[in-house]
Amino acid sequence: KQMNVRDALNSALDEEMSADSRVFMMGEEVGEYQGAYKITKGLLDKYGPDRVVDTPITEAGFAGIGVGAAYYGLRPVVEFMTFNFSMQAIDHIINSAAKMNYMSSGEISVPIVFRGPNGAAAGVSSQHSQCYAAWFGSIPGLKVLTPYSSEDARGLLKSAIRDPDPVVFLENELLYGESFPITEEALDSSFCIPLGRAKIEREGKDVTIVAYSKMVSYSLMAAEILSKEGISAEVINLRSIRPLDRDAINVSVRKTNRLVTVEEGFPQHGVGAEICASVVEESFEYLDAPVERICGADVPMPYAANLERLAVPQIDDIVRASKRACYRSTSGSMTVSG
Amino acid sequence: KQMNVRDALNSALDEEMSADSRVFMMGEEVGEYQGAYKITKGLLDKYGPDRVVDTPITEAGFAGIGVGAAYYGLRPVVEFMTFNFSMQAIDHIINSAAKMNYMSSGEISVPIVFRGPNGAAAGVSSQHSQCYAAWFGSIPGLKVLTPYSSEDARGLLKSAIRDPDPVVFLENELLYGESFPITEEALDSSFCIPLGRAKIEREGKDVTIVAYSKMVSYSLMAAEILSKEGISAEVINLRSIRPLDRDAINVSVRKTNRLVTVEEGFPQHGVGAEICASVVEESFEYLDAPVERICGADVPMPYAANLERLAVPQIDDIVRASKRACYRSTSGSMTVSG
Amino acid sequence: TSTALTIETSIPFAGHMIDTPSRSVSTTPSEILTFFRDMATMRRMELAADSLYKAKLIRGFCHLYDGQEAVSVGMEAAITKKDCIITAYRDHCIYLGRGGTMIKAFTELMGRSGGCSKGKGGSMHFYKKDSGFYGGHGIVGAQVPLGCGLAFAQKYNKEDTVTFAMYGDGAANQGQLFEALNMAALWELPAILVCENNHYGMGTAEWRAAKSPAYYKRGDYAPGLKVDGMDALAVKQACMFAKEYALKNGPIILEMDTYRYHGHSMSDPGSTYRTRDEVSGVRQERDPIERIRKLILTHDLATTAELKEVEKGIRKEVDEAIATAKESPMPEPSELFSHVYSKGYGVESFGADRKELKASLL
Amino acid sequence: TSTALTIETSIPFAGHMIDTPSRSVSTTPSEILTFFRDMATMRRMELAADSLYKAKLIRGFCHLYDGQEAVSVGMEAAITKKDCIITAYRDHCIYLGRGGTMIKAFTELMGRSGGCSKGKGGSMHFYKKDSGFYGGHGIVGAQVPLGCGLAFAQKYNKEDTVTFAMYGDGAANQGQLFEALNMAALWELPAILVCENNHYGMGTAEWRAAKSPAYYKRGDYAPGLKVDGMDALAVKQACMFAKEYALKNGPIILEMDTYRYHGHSMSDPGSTYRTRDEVSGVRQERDPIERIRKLILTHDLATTAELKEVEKGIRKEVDEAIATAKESPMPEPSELFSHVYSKGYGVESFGADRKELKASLL
Ligand SMILES: Cc1ncc(C[n+]2csc(CCOP(=O)(O)OP(=O)(O)O)c2C)c(N)n1
Ligand SMILES: Cc1ncc(C[n+]2csc(CCOP(=O)(O)OP(=O)(O)O)c2C)c(N)n1
Ligand SMILES: [Mg+2]
Ligand SMILES: [Mg+2]
Repeated sequence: KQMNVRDALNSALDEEMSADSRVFMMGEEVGEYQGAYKITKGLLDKYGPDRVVDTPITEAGFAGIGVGAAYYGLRPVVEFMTFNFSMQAIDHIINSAAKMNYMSSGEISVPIVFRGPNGAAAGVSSQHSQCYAAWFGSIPGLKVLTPYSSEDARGLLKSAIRDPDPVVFLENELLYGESFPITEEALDSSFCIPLGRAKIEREGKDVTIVAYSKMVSYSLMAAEILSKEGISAEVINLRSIRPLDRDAINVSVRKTNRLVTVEEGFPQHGVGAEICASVVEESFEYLDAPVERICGADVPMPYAANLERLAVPQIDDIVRASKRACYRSTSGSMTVSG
Repeated sequence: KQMNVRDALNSALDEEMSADSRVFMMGEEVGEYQGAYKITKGLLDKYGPDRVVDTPITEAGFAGIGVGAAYYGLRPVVEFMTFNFSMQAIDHIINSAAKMNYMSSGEISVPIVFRGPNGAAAGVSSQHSQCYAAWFGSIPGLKVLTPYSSEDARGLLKSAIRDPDPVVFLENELLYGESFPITEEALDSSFCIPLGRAKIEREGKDVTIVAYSKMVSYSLMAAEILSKEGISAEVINLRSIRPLDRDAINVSVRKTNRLVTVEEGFPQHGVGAEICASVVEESFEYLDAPVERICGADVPMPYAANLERLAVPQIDDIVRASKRACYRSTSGSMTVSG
Repeated sequence: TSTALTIETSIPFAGHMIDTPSRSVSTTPSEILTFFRDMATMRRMELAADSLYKAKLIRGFCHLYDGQEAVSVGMEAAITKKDCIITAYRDHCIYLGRGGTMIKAFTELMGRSGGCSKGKGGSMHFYKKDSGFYGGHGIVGAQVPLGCGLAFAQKYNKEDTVTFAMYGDGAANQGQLFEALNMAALWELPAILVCENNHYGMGTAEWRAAKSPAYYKRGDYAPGLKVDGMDALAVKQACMFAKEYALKNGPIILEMDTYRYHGHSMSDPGSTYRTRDEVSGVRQERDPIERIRKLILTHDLATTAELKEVEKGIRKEVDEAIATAKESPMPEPSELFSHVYSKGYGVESFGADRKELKASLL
Repeated sequence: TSTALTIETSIPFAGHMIDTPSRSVSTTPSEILTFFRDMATMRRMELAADSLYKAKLIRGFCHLYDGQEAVSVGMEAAITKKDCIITAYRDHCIYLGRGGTMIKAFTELMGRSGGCSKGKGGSMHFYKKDSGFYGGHGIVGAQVPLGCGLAFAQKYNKEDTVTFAMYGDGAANQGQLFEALNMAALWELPAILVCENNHYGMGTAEWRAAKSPAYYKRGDYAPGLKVDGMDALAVKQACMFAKEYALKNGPIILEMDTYRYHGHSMSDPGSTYRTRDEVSGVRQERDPIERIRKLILTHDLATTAELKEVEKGIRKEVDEAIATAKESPMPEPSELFSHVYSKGYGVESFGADRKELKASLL
């Protein structure tokens, strides 16, 4: 059986709203318009305007309102049309939500989910293409999830909504329409994926490729190519950026002795850097080659199609880096002056 | 001759305002109140209210106004009373300032400085203690500076104001009153420190300690203690988080073969992680021990003095980590359940 | 002492887009005596905090409420603990008004484990959820959307309760207030925006920060009321009125004309941007406690000596609370890691040196 | 054709805290003919962009301006290129109005190196600094403080020029507008806030997003004017009036009552939240181009045939511009790294695989 990510998210929202009357949706165009990307399709009809709340374009305000409602015990699911706009509300996500349980020593918890598409889409230029995984992932008090498949989308979103802490749920617009096989188990309304556990999407023994979100699919395709060249790559889908499943990563690297990280976000202080540090800290003696980072280019996202392609990781990049990690020869590098 | 950091910053502002009439200051309490931390003392009297502009407590608005003025060719220096409040304005720093030169292909540059105290002060709890070095340092289009000494403060701030690109200038409240020796050269009104170059504060051969801002002083004190135990530590003051002086770090590590990073910010996706990744990428074969990260604890900042002390790096932590890097025995570790 | 009394407010309310409530406030002798006791307690607590700060027993930022006490007690007299209050960092007395104890307040201020936030919040972060107090927020303006969120939840749950979201004249210019007010009005949330206009945001006089310092008129579509915030009875009247209005119609703004005697926080002498005469003038003519004292004496509800006795008792209570607070131990080191999450799933958290100190969060 | 003409606007201005300008607008035949030509060019350009998008030659978000042309041409008729304009993502025609060429516009839309942002900005990020056009901003509301910053600089430099900061009815609820307006008013900045009220923010009707959709009254202390934004002459009159006012007194709000024919962006059919009748009603009764055509014919400034000829010429120009644009090459790969900084000091920047591709930024 197949399901696309959009339907997976939609069904997860639907089930959690039906199971718990404290759960409500708010955001721009989530109601009458059925969602800018149709993730909330049908929910207004089913649950009415009290529980599917269309907001004005005032992110700071409605994120704050969502957090306040969570203080009181409701379970808001706040949609950002894209996470680029979450910057207008980021003070509430960090200072009002993430830090509250700690600074009140548990008096006030904040069961809220912030969700929406994150990172690069296609042709939307620099202000609409940023990946926030590393930023949010650095904040104690937040949980940060990055679904890849439809199973991830369902299981992680349902867990996020049931979780008593603030969760940042980073979707990917380019995955919404992608179909994935889905099990009966994953379709059950009780299906939840535990937070903070990575998933091994493909087992291998020569090199570990760690990725999240759309880059998992690129990594799997790279692994396929590598297998034809006799390299057996293990592909880890992080699922969760925070908590980061350091154990799963280190166990894999201790087996393969080689590590490639893949992410679409900016490189400096990125998820790849953290994974590298974690492996150096915990498994230094197992590493047979330098860790390879594949990241978004260190530039704002350009509009032109050819430049945009250069600005995000391609399958070739992952293949090349994996080969380097395995000390297979690759073509020479290129340095330009900008 | 001695000068404290407050006077160093104040004199740098004064000189740049006097040298270039396009330079102006804006922020909360920068004028009549002489600055919440008195960094702008005397400037209103000297340059008048057109150039030293007191704003309402509306960070998003005045940061946007500052960026717009920079588009037009002025050279605003925008003070955040502390960088915690920059989150209200972060969309303008990232989307309106950092990305503008790129997305306009050079048509509109943004010569602006955002400055103010960053990171932990004393006893101000979790909403007022965050370090933003890693966040801003991840953004292409920004330059991010972290002065430590009075010389740094003068030279980097003057360079920042003269720079044609947006600069985030992260000061430290606890250093404002610290006095440092200062050279005649550094007191000259032409004194500038080139951006993107780290400074070796102390030479050594056994281990490289990389730090920025207040942690440089802790690292120097740690190096002093280590030297008594026969370990010669090289201390690098980053000065700039972006551009990061990867060369200086790697050159040092290739000499010492050991690396300890020190920062007050949150650990995950932090500056230490990036430095670790950079050294693993460029100098893997030179590393004789796992890279050691000393960071702010992975928790919101607690208020209680004893917990606060545990939440930020102490000199002992740096000493211990350095010894570990040198394979000297240290006491056992502790794991608790929270 | 439960005979009803009617007292006239000395200053009329000013209304924006709404008829003002009556200046005749119904009260009782016991209510007025309670006002006196509560305000005097708050005053004394804040002055003691000042001393503790100077003795370095309180650290960091510390914002005192003396001068503004009538706002808290008047508001509390109008509402119940099922209504919610949220405020900024100037929160000690709001916490007290909500039923918090002085002991827990002082203990928190000293960063001890017995504090209302177990020592982790400090001066700016007091909470008492069981009586509807949601803090205690350090970021100027943030508490207003948060408060509208509480009101959203009250309405969502179909409770007949309201939220009072308090903010300063400086905060009044924050964009997020306008965003929140617009949504509160669109959705008819039972939110009362209480602007405590003490006329300065730190060192900035209201007119230097706001083109229109008539804060009760700030929402062009939401009604507002200007209230003598130094008169607890006026505050009570306005809050009763506002609660009733908000339950029926949605948000309303109350501008409380008040004054802070202390500097903005302990690092501000509070004397560079205003004259000593201004401060002493307010103390002499508008002090909220002295006003109630006079009322009590005029109406023979107690004697001067009896009131002195009350004050003496309060001083003793304060001293005892401080002594008790001082006995509270510092938090256990393991508390560094507690409450990062309310459910940590056994994930790891790290100290500064992760190889020395880490924790498994449950 | 330079004989002065006076034309009455069909709808009166509505004023908030200000006397409205006269409904009699001075113009000339040549100005009116230029309006026709400019608006028809804009219309044609946007329709061509629609086709290019459907042919997949334009990618990503693409927001079209057809229906709103009178705002740009009326505004330009009132001001000079030393005045500044800043707007949001719906910027193609504003760019054209500022003197940008269709060739550079189409080239940018196709992401080629000859585009006004050399292919790096795309539809939402057009600029033309030499004639005072500062973009082209994708984040709703951001351009308003930015525009006030331009006005700040104009005043700082003691230039007698102003900035028009344009935003939508959806954007009008953003808090940063209120923050910027307050500062603009405090500092008397020559800023004109132009709300292009096309009655929908994406799929949300104005009244569902704003408690008070009277956007010209939104600043309780700043004056405002409501203008028929489908009438280029009314827009011109209002902008002349506003410029004069702003130079003397500071900010003023102009609400332009206008309409977008297309959906919000190319992914929005624009038909789920409004009726077809509504759209065709506006087209028939208020279309800004047809209004001017009628004016020209009524005043015998040109014949129907001559206007058709003009339109034919425009179609040819548009086709030629597209053909030229298509010839522009994609940016060089090295452009990936150019302009990250305007001064890079030789620092490194990295491609996706830093060991394969990096650059030294100068
Ligand atoms: C967003 C933000 N900016 C700046 C500050 C620093 N700050 C704390 S209180 C304050 C003044 C607030 O004045 P007002 O709102 O009038 O409240 P009052 O202190 O008078 O009660 C400032 C500027 C902050 N905490 N948050
Ligand atoms: C802060 C932010 N939130 C959301 C969006 C997504 N978005 C882009 S345009 C738009 C609607 C804006 O409507 P309006 O201001 O009326 O302008 P119009 O499109 O009608 O010209 C939305 C919600 C955005 N770009 N920025
Ligand atoms: Mg105040
Ligand atoms: Mg609109």
